[in-house]
Amino acid sequence: MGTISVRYFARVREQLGKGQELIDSEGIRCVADVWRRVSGAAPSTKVLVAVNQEYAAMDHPVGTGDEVAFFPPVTGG
Amino acid sequence: MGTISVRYFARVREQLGKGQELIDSEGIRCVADVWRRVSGAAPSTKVLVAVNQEYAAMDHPVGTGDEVAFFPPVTGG
Amino acid sequence: MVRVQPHPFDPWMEISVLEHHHPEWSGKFGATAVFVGSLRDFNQGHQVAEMTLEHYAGMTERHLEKVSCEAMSRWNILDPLIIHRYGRLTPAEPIVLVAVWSAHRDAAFLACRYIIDELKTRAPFWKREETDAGRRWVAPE
Amino acid sequence: MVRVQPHPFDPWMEISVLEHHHPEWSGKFGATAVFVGSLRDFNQGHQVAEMTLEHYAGMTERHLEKVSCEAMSRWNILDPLIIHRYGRLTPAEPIVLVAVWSAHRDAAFLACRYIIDELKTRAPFWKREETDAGRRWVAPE
Repeated sequence: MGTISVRYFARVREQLGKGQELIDSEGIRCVADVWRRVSGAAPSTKVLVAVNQEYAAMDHPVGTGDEVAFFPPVTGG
Repeated sequence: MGTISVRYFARVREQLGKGQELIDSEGIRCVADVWRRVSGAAPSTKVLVAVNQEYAAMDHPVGTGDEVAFFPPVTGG
Repeated sequence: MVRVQPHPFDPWMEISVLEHHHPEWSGKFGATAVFVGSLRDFNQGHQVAEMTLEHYAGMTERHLEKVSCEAMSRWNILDPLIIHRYGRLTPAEPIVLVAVWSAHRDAAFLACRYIIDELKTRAPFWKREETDAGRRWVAPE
Repeated sequence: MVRVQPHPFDPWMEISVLEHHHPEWSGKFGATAVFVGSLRDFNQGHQVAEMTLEHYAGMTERHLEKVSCEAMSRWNILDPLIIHRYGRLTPAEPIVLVAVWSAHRDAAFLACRYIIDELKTRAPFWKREETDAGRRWVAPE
């Protein structure tokens, strides 16, 4: 049994009340599964996703050892 | 009787062999008259003109006290 | 060269230093295009007292390196300089610097604009302002 | 501010000095776009040893002031800085600097590009190069 590292930034971090956590990879196939597990909500188009620090879609496959991040639209520069 | 100040720059200056001169304004109505007088040639579209330091056309009126300049396309910056 | 850092920087000094560290560039470029983004003291109707830039450490650098490589593959330019702050900033402080050196001005302008636009729409930074109306996340453009 | 001068200048120092001389600008601009044109040591197939920039003193300043005013009337920008050399230059030396400060990056980029393009096509300067193939007037773009 392995784990997936999950990270949250900005408003998503504030809304979920956590910055990062490790979750059990059991039953996780894709990003949407991770999001349902950590937020208890359906996938939202307002939440952006990165898998292993690259932008990804909600249907991107995820497994043990991966790093998944959820965050709002960016506002740098 | 008055004079017109005429100035030449870059390749035009080299071709005419002079940098500036004063000419008699007698018989001068427009820039083309000045050009014929100083160059002995017909007006050329390759020669740009300024009257009193503003771009002007060959038919721009010219009289006593004006400053007329002839020069090739610019290459600054 | 890409740098993401919490401490303030002087963009003009950074450019000077970089040019001095690249004597082999001397005489090889004819155009330098630079963009500096800095913190205004007024935004979207409110006085801004300070700003905190949150970022995704690691992904930020990867993303900026990628944008830099993309720009170098699209235009004939030297290695761009990209510096971006994170953490707490006060008004008037530079947030981001993009500097591009090229033989010709068109490539320099286009690459500089490309990099800052890509950075603004894709690099994982988030601005939170302290204003006279309280704390707020800055809305995307 | 417009300056046309025979002596060399450091564009990054000039920008720093100007910003320090305008404390009232502090926090008021969020975007600075800069273009620097400098002398390459190679042009149109030949090594360039030096360049002489001839100009029409008086008309040059008038023209650059006019372009500066036009840019300020078209975009919401602060007073741009334009510096241009004339006389003898050696490779790697800056020829021209255009710096534009604005609340937003679009205005800064567009005004900066407008000014350098207008300058290149209309300001009365003429470049003469000394190359390994002799002296020549630079052809317009």
